[in-house]
Amino acid sequence: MESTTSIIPPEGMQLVYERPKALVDVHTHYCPGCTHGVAHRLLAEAIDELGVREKTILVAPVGCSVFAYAYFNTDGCEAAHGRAPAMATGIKRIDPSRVVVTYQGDGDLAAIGTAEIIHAAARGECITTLFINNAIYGMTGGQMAPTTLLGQKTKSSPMGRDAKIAGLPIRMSEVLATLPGSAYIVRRSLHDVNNIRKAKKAIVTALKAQINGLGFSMVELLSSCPTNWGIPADKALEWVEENMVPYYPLGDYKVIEAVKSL
Amino acid sequence: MESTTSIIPPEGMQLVYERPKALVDVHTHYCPGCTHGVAHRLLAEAIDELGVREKTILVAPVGCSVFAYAYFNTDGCEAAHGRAPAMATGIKRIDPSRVVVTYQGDGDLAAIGTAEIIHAAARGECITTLFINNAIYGMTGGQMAPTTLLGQKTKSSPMGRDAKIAGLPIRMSEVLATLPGSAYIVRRSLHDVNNIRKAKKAIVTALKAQINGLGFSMVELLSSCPTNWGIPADKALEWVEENMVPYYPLGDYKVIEAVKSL
Amino acid sequence: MAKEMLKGNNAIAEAAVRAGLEAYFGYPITPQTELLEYLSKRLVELNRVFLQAESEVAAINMVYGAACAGARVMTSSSSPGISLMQEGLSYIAGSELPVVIVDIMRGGPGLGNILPSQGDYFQVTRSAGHGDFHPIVLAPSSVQEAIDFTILAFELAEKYRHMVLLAADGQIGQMMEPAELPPMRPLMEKRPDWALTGAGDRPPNIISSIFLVAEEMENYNKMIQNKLKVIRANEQRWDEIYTEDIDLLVVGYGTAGRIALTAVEEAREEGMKVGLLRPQTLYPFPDDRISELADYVDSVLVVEMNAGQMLDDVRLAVGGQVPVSFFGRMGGVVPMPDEIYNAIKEAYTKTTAHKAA
Amino acid sequence: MAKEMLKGNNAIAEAAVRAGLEAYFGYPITPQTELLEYLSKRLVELNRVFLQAESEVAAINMVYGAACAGARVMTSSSSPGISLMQEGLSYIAGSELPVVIVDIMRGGPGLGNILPSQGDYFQVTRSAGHGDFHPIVLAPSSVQEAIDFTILAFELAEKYRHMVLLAADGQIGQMMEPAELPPMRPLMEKRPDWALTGAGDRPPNIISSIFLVAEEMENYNKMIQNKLKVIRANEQRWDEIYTEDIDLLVVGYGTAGRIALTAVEEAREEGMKVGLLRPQTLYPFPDDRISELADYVDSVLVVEMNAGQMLDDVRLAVGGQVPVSFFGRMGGVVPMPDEIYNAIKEAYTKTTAHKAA
Amino acid sequence: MIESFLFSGFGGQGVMFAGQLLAYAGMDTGLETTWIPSYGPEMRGGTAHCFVVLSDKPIGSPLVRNPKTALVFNNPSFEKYDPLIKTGGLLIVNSSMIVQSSNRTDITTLNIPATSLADELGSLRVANLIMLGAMLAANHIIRPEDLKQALADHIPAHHTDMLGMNYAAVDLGMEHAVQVLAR
Amino acid sequence: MIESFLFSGFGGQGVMFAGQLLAYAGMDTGLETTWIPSYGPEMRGGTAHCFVVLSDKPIGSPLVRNPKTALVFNNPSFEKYDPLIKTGGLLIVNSSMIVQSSNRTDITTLNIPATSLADELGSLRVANLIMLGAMLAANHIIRPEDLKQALADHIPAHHTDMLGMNYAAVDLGMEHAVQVLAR
Amino acid sequence: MAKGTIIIDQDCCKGCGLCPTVCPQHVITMEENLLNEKGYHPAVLVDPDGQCTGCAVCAVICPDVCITVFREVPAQRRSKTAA
Amino acid sequence: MAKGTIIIDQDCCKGCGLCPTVCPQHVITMEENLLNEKGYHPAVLVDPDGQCTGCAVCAVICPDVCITVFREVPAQRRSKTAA
Ligand SMILES: Cc1ncc(C[n+]2csc(CCOP(=O)(O)OP(=O)(O)O)c2C)c(N)n1
Ligand SMILES: Cc1ncc(C[n+]2csc(CCOP(=O)(O)OP(=O)(O)O)c2C)c(N)n1
Ligand code: SF4
Ligand code: SF4
Ligand code: SF4
Ligand code: SF4
Ligand code: SF4
Ligand code: SF4
Ligand SMILES: [Mg+2]
Ligand SMILES: [Mg+2]
Repeated sequence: MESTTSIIPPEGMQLVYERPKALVDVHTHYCPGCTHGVAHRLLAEAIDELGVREKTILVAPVGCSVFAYAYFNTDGCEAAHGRAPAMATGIKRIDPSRVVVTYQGDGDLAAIGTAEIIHAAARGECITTLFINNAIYGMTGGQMAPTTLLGQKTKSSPMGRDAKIAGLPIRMSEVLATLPGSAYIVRRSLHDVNNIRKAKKAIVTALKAQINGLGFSMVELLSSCPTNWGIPADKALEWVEENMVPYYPLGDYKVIEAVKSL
Repeated sequence: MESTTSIIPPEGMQLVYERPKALVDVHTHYCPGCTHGVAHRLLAEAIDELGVREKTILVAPVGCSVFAYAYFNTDGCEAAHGRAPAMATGIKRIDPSRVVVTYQGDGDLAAIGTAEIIHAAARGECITTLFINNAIYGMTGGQMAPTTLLGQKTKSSPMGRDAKIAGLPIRMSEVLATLPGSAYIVRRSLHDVNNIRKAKKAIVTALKAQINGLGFSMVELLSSCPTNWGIPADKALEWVEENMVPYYPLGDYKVIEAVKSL
Repeated sequence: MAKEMLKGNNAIAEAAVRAGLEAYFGYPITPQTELLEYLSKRLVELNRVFLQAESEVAAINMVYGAACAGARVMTSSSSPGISLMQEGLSYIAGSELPVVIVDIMRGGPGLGNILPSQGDYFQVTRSAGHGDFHPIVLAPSSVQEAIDFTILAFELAEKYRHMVLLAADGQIGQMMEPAELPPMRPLMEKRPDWALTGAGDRPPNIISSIFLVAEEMENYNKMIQNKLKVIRANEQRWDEIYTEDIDLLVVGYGTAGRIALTAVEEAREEGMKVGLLRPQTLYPFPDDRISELADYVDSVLVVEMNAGQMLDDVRLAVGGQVPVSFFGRMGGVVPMPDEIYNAIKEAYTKTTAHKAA
Repeated sequence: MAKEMLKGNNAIAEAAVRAGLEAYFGYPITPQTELLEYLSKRLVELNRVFLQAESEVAAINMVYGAACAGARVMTSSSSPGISLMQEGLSYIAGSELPVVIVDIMRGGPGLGNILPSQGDYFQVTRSAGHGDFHPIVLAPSSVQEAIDFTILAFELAEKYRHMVLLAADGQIGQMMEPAELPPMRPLMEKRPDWALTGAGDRPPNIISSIFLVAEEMENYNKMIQNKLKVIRANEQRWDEIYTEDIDLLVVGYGTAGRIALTAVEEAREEGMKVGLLRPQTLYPFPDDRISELADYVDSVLVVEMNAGQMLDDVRLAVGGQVPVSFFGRMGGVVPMPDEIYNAIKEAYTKTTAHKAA
Repeated sequence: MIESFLFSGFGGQGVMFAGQLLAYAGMDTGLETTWIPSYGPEMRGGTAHCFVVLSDKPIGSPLVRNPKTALVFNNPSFEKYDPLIKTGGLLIVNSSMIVQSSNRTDITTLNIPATSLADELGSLRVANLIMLGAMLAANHIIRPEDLKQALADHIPAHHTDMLGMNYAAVDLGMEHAVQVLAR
Repeated sequence: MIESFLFSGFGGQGVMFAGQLLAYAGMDTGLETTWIPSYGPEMRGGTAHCFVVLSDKPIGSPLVRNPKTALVFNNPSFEKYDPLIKTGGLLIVNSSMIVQSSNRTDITTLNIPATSLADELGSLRVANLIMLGAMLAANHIIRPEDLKQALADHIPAHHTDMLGMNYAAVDLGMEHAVQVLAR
Repeated sequence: MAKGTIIIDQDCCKGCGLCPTVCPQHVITMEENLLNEKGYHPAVLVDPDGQCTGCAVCAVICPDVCITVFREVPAQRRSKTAA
Repeated sequence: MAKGTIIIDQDCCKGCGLCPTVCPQHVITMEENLLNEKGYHPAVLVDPDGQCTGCAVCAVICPDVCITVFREVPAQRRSKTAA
């Protein structure tokens, strides 16, 4: 499935945007309009920008992004569901000069992998986590995630998430920001162009925090899952803005001084 | 090992303190001066005071307090290491009219059981947790806990806890307070008589929060482990005051309005 | 009740509800997820307990708690999730609690894939985590059996105060077939005596799997071993067909067993004297019957969707009397009848050759 | 090097260091904790990697990560902790990584106790979690063997790119005995080609256990099965004594095996023709030798500290040729030589009776 | 008697539902019936397929390596299954979506412009029923009225207003197939 | 030749170290040696005990049901082990702590007021060495000089200043035992 | 306004329809008459009047990295990344 | 000052030494000459002058619930719990 993007600019023109080098030139398996693709691209751009592709190791999660490792021109591996931070810890401790990135969904990071992400952060593990919060278990076909909004209908909360049964959605950036080992914890959103640009900047900062050995860094990305939300891609982005952003306020939850002065 | 406390008051005297009814009349296996005993007594007193012994179910952890269930005149069970909140959830959901209490150490709750306590709190599970933070793994003979202080020597941090290896100690009350389902999260200490009295009050409030269906409640109790700290019982209490209290500030981390007005 | 077209996962879920399931705790995983999804609606409507846990580890420990409280309780998962439950299962085994676990097996090891497999045979029959224990293991080969065995699972669990595992492969979970559901049974009326219900006026009930004194732990184990002896004596279940006057016995369970049936029938049409024994209980394994049949066949062929696990049990049952050969596909590949037919033919030819000699 | 009085747990830890252990991730649990404690000092002093994980689940996944990075890495635990590692083990099995796991077994099921047991035999030999896989399993019976097998474990792991499990019971972990440590070996000089070190100029390395297409998963499994065949052919290890001209063969491993030796010697003093075979590899099981010996003994007695698990392997190896009897203690009870002696005597008497008849 | 059917197309083309309808009708006809989805690697955004087996004897394998009948809705499905159909079998091709045509002479091929026909009927969503209808014209194991009954019984509640169009689609598919077969 | 020893007392009475010393001395004497602690239920605040086996042949079981020699430091240990000692065996009783005395006539009993003697020597901590010394007077498998060498080799670094007192304790125990035996 | 153009990789496009919604010049539309090899109606640039500014906003939103963007060579600065 | 007294259960006591450190009247000491059945030197009340006020502070600190506390019957209120 090699794509065949031509990069010879038309007469009198110059290239202003092309596929980042850190991204393998294949089509992803993601559904149309799924922001996993955007998140991938941003990470790849950040890697290119910092020139760290050669020393980056990507830890993919179990979730829709299970094949993430196949989309990057970097070394990569596949963690057990929720355990990416532990696996990344193992890798990073062996060679702290590598750039180790985990890419995790909300089921992966905020449910089964809660202990691992919290302790990676608490230890100040110098890894970077991209946390794709799409308020649902995408890969398994749309069950409730810990981040599913109140009243949101999913395959396992068919009458809408009920606080009496399932409690309220968990805000992981806020939780991780309380941990002393975290250096940079921010929430961004992928629902429009402006926010995507901000997300990119945050990813660059997070990687820089890692490269400078400042501690654990995470960028939470509010994301869409048009397939399991059962709405078109553009409506899904609106849904992110209208429903997720109010409950998951965008912003910087922890930026230690050393990161600020990067 | 039945003890034989006489409760016939001497001439002209009246009883002002005796063993709480909710406590079985046996000697515990705890080391001399270990505050696990104090925590047990306070819980028993609180149960007596609220008159809920008959409907209380205690979930004991794996840790020095592994036999906690044997010391209370209540139904009880033994959870797997760290899983007491999940087990308690199973019990409570079957009969919400019961009073379900987990009793957990810092290894149990803040290490292996991180995910379970966080999600019990996030769900607003109506259970009460007594969290015995003694900055060490007591039962296994004194290894580092997630709450072990920086520089503290343990069997698995023999040169003192090093932040570069093990990160900084985790403050669980602060973490759990960020979760929307938690109703009452406070930290108390057992290092002197005054603080013990305050701890007792907090336990009563926590149980009341549960009984009134207000959500998850936890009382963190700073505790001593003279054996594994390698110091006498009285010095151990001083150590709690001088070293633990500054890092783990006592106070109320979350008290929702409904609890305040109990 | 009339037959309906039912998907295996949904059928198990509904059968559990009708068996009086009071509480379910689980975590999504393909190819079992529909089971959880079905119950997320059905149990809530019935005002019973449904909870999606934060992980399989939490789920099994919630099941542990609910079982302690005396409820009829179940969880379900698929291979990696069952691996994560091993510690919890061992605690439940150490506490003599009647719980039902459904494993809709998929291809492994590791993350593997989500296709049908029988790769968990050892994991489910040999123990429940560490320690000496065997759950009762039921292996349905059709949606109807999935329903019947779900009901049976709860009955056996409560009869013996023992863990029962329903081990089906992804194909059973995912396929639709006509099947009949039993009528709704009432919920348990009264909690068992040993349940944690609050001590009230009685002496406290304690449920624990800790026995610090070796002899006490050994006594518990002896009790379990004795119970297992009774279970082995009474609960061996299997289905057999064409097992009179045969030269070759084929043994297969679940999906492999039902596909083998097609192959066996084909072979019989060709005049081969072949019969099929399909274990319905993997523990207790139908040793006795296989050992009996081994007396008068010339060879045995084992068919599985793994590298040969039940094979050990068949070899143990056959006890060296006749050769045992094996045909298996792994990693989510479901064998086709013609492949099994070929394996039968090969084994049969050897068998006949031996007769000729 | 001279002999020193060494505790099993410490000896394993130091042997691992000398084998070039680069990283250890673990979680405390009795009776293995000294191993972790020892390394918390030793590895840090050597500037290698020691990390106490937040749980066994995290520990095994850190091991997984470090192994992906190409490091010589180890973890250790005891039965409940090994149960929690099952999913991680299966992922490692699905990724063909050379790691070493130490299981200092204790009494179960459940929380059980912290006394010596061999109750994990099935769990460690039959699989690593879900899926078709067998780790190489080494069973030391003395502190010296614990040292030697630790070295061997790393060698085999790297030779075959395969998981190796050192399965000892709490007694081996806790006892002190004189033993000799090998000299210090250098650390690995170069990461393996497949390791994740950053892609640099080469094509990216990927380590994953996911094979969504059944046939690919099956091919991986076939490769593993072929490797296991080679391992079974080459790596069966055992110790035997007094096995010439015997009527009764005793089979026992680890602590049960060494205690059986005392009993066997006593029996021989009484003129009984008894010999001992002590498997040193539980996987691959020394089938071939046992099967050979079965040709000329009258019966076999299996001794274990469980309800009879290796028993299956012995029965499979013996293949029905002669009767196999069993003596076991469970739940942390360590048998005394006189109990085993009695079991030998009983089995022997039956054997002789049969001869007389 | 054993009949095996494959339905294969893009997710969203209704192949799963078409297969289930056939299975419902098969059960109501009194046959042993299995339906099994592919839930494998193609899950996300790719091709979906399912198998239906109808038989008068217990069905061993619901999966079929060489189906007797295949209904293919898109190019990848055509490429994958055309070579696999049993000799003497039947291939129904949605020729609106599939440009190639089968070179096999040992099977019957029906090229049905299902998507275009559906468009004409007023909804692209009924292409699956047109394909099913076409199949019924060539394989008589299920009677059209039984299929329609199954449709009536199992159409999702929020689509009951579409029932008429669905019936029409089945009929249109049959008619078209009859014409094609007549050629 | 096989000799088995049990050391049992409260945690803190030094029974583990006493056992290890004997084991070190045994190893240095060229014997097969095992030492194994009890790490069972009594762990917390209760009784600690360990077994030492010395032999000229490989040792099967480091655990012993009926030790030949038992050194008991407190009442519970006395009660548990007095009946278990092998006929012909040796029981050393810390009579400062244990009021009862053995009724067995098939073993040799030495009542040694080890705690009082230790107190006299200047440190309660050396009661364990007094007991060990007493044992050496009755069981000659280990020579006192070998034990002392083991002491010198294995005394914890922060206690080396105590070495002299430790030697004295061994000697005092021996002397006292010789006297008792002479009675 | 700068002049620009884009190339949309037809077979890469999953027809999600996001790029048309963000293009400030409204020069992208979904090609309903075409199905690409993956079975999607791809997006196409319909820009007869050359209104595309090469702003790259479409590339920023595209989850499948199907869009390459070009702009008239300006006097000043260059930027090679989209976001 | 109220008059009071305590009973320390000798065999329950683990000799941790905490109660003497908190007693405001300094009327508890550790009995170094006695070993209880568990092998500990227990705490004892040495209060020849009847200085114990029955304040129950000792009972509050005791981890092993060995201490029962009594106080002269007063006119007013009663409290039965320690903490
Ligand atoms: C131990 C285990 N449990 C469950 C699963 C099944 N599973 C796969 S992905 C997933 C959740 C995916 O959700 P999320 O992490 O939010 O990622 P998304 O697909 O939404 O990107 C689950 C439960 C598994 N593979 N392993
Ligand atoms: C799965 C598992 N891992 C490890 C252990 C061993 N273990 C028992 S208690 C304990 C820690 C106890 O520490 P903590 O929870 O702080 O309780 P404390 O003893 O300090 O009161 C550990 C690691 C176990 N029993 N099970
Ligand atoms: S299921 Fe949802 S999260 Fe997964 S690829 Fe599709 S749209 Fe994206
Ligand atoms: S080890 Fe520590 S925590 Fe455990 S009982 Fe003793 S003093 Fe208490
Ligand atoms: S570059 Fe800008 S103007 Fe041109 S097509 Fe893309 S979004 Fe529209
Ligand atoms: S955003 Fe990308 S995938 Fe979506 S329609 Fe536009 S070009 Fe196609
Ligand atoms: S009651 Fe008060 S005064 Fe009396 S002994 Fe106790 S602490 Fe001392
Ligand atoms: S506080 Fe209790 S256990 Fe401690 S010395 Fe006083 S009475 Fe004894
Ligand atoms: Mg998600
Ligand atoms: Mg602790």
